[in-house]
Amino acid sequence: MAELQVLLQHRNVPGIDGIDVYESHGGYAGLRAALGKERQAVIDEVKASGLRGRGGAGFPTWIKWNGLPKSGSAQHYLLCNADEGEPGTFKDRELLLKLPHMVVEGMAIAAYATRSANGFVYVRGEFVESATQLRKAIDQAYRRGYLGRNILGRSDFCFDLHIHTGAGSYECGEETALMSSLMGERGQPRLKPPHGPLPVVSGVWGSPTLINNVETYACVPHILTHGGAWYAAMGTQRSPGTKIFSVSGHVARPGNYEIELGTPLTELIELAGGVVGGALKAVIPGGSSVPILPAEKCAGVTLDYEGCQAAGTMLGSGGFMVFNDKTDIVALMRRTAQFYAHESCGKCTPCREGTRWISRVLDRITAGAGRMEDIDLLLSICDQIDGRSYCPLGDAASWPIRAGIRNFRHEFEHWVRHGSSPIPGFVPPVRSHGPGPVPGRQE
Amino acid sequence: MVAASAGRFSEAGQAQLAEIVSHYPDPGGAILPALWLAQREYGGWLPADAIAEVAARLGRPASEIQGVATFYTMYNTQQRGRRHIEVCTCLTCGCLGAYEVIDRLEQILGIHLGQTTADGEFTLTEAECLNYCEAATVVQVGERYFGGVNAENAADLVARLRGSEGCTPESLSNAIVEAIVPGRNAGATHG
Amino acid sequence: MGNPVTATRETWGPIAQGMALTLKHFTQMIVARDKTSVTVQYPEERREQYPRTRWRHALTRHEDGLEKCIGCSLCAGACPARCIYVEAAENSDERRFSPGERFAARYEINMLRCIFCGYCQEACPTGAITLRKDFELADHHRADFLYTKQMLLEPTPAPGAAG
Amino acid sequence: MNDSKLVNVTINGVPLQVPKGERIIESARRAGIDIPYFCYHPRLSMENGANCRMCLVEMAMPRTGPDGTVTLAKHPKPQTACSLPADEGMVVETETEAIVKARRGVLEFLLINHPLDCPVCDRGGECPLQNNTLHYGAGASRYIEAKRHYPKAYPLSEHVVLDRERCIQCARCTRFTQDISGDAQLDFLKRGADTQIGTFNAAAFSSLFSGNTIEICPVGALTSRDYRFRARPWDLATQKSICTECSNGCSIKLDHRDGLVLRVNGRVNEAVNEEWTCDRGKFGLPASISGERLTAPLLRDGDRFREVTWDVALGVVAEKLQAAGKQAAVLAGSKLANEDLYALQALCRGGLGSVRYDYRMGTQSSEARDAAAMLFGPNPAPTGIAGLEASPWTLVVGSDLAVEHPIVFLRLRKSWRFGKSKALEMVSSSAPANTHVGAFAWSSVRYADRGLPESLRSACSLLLAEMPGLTATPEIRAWAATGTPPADDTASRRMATALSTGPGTILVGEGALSGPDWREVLVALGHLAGLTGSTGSVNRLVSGCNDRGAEALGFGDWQPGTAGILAGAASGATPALWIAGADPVTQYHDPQVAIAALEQASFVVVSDIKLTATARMADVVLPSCSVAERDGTLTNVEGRVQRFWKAFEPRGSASPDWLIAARLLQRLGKPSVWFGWQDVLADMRSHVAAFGGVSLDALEKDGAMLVAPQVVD
Repeated sequence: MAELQVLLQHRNVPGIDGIDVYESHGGYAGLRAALGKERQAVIDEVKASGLRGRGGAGFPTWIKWNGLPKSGSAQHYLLCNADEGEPGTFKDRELLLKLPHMVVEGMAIAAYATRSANGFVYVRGEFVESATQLRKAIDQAYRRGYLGRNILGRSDFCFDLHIHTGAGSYECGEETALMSSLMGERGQPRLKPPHGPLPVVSGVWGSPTLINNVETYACVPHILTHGGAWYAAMGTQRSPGTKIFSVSGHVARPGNYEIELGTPLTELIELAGGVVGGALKAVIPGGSSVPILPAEKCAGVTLDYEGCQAAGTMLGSGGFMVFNDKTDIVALMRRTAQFYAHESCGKCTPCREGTRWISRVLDRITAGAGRMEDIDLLLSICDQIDGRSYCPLGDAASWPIRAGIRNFRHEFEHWVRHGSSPIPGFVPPVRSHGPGPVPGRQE
Repeated sequence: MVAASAGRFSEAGQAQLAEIVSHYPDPGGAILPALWLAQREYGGWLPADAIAEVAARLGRPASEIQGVATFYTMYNTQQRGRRHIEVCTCLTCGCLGAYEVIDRLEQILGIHLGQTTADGEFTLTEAECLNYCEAATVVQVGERYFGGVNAENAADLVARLRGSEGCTPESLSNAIVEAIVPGRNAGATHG
Repeated sequence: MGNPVTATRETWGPIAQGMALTLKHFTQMIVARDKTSVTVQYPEERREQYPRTRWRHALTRHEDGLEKCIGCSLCAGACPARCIYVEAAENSDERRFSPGERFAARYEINMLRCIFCGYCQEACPTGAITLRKDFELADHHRADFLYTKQMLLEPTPAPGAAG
Repeated sequence: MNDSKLVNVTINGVPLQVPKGERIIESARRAGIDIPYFCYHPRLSMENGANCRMCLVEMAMPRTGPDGTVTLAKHPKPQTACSLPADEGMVVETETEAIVKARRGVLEFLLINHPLDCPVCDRGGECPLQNNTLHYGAGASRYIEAKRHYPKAYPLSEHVVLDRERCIQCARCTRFTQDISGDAQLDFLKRGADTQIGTFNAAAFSSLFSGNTIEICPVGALTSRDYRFRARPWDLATQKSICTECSNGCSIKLDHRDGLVLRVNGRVNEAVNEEWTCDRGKFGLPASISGERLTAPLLRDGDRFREVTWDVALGVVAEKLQAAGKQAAVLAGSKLANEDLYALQALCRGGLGSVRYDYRMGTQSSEARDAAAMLFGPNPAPTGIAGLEASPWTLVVGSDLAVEHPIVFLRLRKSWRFGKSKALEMVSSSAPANTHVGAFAWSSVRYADRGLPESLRSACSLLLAEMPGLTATPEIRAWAATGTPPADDTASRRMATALSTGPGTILVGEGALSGPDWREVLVALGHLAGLTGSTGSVNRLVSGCNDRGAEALGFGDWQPGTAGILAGAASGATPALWIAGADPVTQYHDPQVAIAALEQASFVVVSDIKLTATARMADVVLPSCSVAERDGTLTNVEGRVQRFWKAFEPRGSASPDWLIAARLLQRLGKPSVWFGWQDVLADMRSHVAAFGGVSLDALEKDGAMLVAPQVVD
């Protein structure tokens, strides 16, 4: 298996971000195809494709779509999660930047299938360029009649699409926190089953709400154009289709690579030009939240939901980070911990207090003041967060640290024993404590 | 709903706010975009007056608006330098020389991380992953991303920023507002 | 009555023996000041108290002269005889009695009720209240047994005096 | 939220039947199983709850496999019991090893940044964090990094002190200001481990209900400024009582030490205050009964008072009263208990043959009150406080409800919050721009000075326009048509749409019927109530603490009323005047009249707890007891007779007013048979129909409702 471009096929065509070029490359054919079908038939097509959510959790897309009420006059909302914040991931940013119409088209199809008249794309605040591109695309789509009232002459299909930008919060990538943020609240998660209703039953403003990732929506036009079976034929049995991996780190050609699910991990590294600056030390295959994979465990791992799980890590959002043997894992873990401490929303106790604690202990270890019991203390703190926090951010903060210690315990012990890095010449950034507290008024 | 407070929103800003509010079934939804708008109208940051004005215009308690404004990192509740240089030091960038970039920038600007130059021109901070890892090290200044920054070309970046248009908190806020508000030509079919 | 001589010996003999012993001890004490004597010449002399003797309370101070007592009333809560009364107030920078926010504005112990169990000392989170060796607590009026904070508090160390 | 349907759940092996959707933490409590928590509060929304993670439990649900077999599927993560709705077949375990560990972990996290200043903290000794740590926590912390530091004791308002170091971010206070009081003054600022509560721009937390946040704070982050460092919980004794600061009659607890009420906390009474208190009661009550109190009878001696024995004082008073006979008069204060009023009445009528007694200090006439009773029925508050929850709409007329009737206001807001009621308001344009009811009102109509009748008339006319088929006499139609169009058209129309939905509730403040235009107001109200079918639910809310009790006893039924009594005192027609617990010099609507009358009066005896301005002008001053120093009953605005208990001994020789009256009766040669307050109550029960249903049993619980008088045709 090799690179297989479906979504990214035309990403370098000049002007593909404009509607004319996009249409001339088969754009909006998916929407037309969808409108030629019954709404349920569209959902069935997505079901046949086996498409799973590309945001990280890999939940079958059609089940969400099918969960929205199919009758009644209640307002439905369609949300697109473009709050890409997972360190190491940059696929949504590029999709919106280069192929915004593909996302708009996918959302229009989803709106048709789920009877949604209102949609929001929640774009991460930092992605100004992408939001500007998306704005142009939405305006063009309105003018061509792909959005707005009576889309393509169908009096029973109206869909308004708006942009909502975030303002700097990783937590808002969690779907219920995103809904809070959309409703103008602090970006904190909301109750989910079994405690509260599913978003598709009662989401934003108490209305049924469908929320999908940018890449998921971008897959939809292709599925409708070529059929679900065509899509399902790619990838593996349980993880069909293609997936964009954002490859970065110590590789020759970092960038987004679209590959069939089930491609061996090592092949992706080769695609990106191989490891540079030294031998491979470790890979984080799915964004900072997933457990780190040491080089010796990389062989034989296939990049699909099941393959990653079998290797003790996760496919996540496809943020594929490659590290060579000059990398200090303890410093890497410390920076990861800083990230989660900074991005914890502060709602629940384990995440709020635990992430800061982990970060402080790692600060101390990399300042040369670690104690041997600190390593087990870190594991214990991870256990105390994992599974007990309000939303998955707590889990995501504990997994990488735990995997870092499990796989590279000797490096932690080296730091504790010698007060210095096992990598010769490596000096951790002493001054840095991450972006630090959010600035605000001090009374 | 909108109290006639002694606000600083321009007429254009008020019209944009009205448009934004119309996107949401409840004016509360417009809090985030309204804060972006306020950050533009108040010159790139959110003094207490700006928060009070957003609260009055959306009919929400000011404490709630302040709670929202202080939650998100991109709202400046304190005035920063005209150019806010945010260097990504997260995983990839951190391994690919972000800290050398910071060292160099500190040297060039004569300030430490988290500080603002005496002339109020530059503020230097770390940033969490800006999700442009393919171009590590990535630096964000206002609405612009700069990829492939390293210790060698950091001086060029600073020089370029000194003369450039935009790249301020104000232009960042404006760009976001422009992205949120539908284009004039598209307005006709908007519901 | 039998033989008068026998009777005299039987009567006076033990008395004389007893008196001799008394005289011996008496002279030992007065003249020889022997180490074996048990009586001390109170109040000129006082017996050495055991190290953990619990008698009269004292409220101690920190080295800088601030009171250790923070008026938390835990001693009053722990007291089985309910003989401690505490009223707290807030320190200010101008009027500071103890470190932190709180100090004891009133601190009283009713010594008639106190059973010297030492629970107050055990409960005290700052080591302020301690039971010491001063056992001479007799007085003439009932009201005098109400020890106030001023009576209990150690004197302020003189400026410059070592710890 | 809960379906009435019962479901079977199993908690720690105990099978239970609970309403579907009930939170498991409540179900467990029913079964006597204790689940620790911090952020959970049954009256606060779940929306921002479930955050402390202390109540984690293990949960399993039955799952039917493809072959039809039912297996128990355990949820992989522990779940918060506070937010977990009970469902059929749910199995919950609260004491497994994993849960014990989880709790210990949560407590360790909460304590890493919590200062260990329990000995100086006002919450120490009654602190949920302390208690839970003792029960469920580890013995030691593994945290060696620096703790979070903020300045201690930040004064959030004149009543509330904030210690951010102690805060555990449970969101109880912020939810209280959002959900219950609705003024949303508190919110979280910043995020992550830097999250802290605060007001906008560090402004003062100005709420009518801020004191409740102190009570619900599970740590010592929010403490009372008044109670600050005054006592520790084990220094205090607690007595059940009733707040006397307004007519709502909140059930409260008095925490007292050495004859001083140091603080007031809310006591659960679902019928009245649920568990809340207002700041006026919580902080005002201790202040109003502490300070310089009267301890012995005082007799005027020229320009000064001289302390005398009760014998001497009562001798003087009895002699003067006897001489005045039926010309003697009594003015009673609004905080007097039912027993006091009844005894005073007995003294006047039985002892002296006088009917010159009254309690009213405002401008509302008996005529207005009687006319309202004729129009709307004899029960002045037929809906009651809890009844507001069932009302589809509630119109507030002529009252700043949150200030005058804080607890009625909270109930109205609750009713609105759960979508059961639309709040409507007619408010004078001189009121502040943002009234408390206006903040959530469906419609808030403003009227100019004396414009209430017109405003009501236009509401009627819009209602008739809205519902052409409404039954209305031609006279009413004609009357409605003559009005001037409303100034605030949209608000009025909106109000009409709510009024047209059927019968609702009207709350009429005392001010609405106290002006010179009370007749017009009453006529217009009558029409509006008639048109909406709400004649039986027009509530005339009295403001004074026990005004409702005085009214039920007929205390103000007789001429010449307060004005006449004061005029009599000035002219000599009232040779002896007893002012019991009232201070006309500051309370009478025209203080100058009261002062002039007292200056010229030939003999005035004042019984009160303090030397008030009125008492200073008296000939004899008698010390009486506050609510904390005696037993008795009070009647609240909805006609609920509630008992209060003596907390501590009165100061000096102070005595409750009923006892003073009883002793005077004895001196007048007409001894009563009252040996205790219960005897007065028993007498009252058998002689006053309204109190016929007040049993001691009911008084031990939520109180007993007055029996509404029967209308006789």
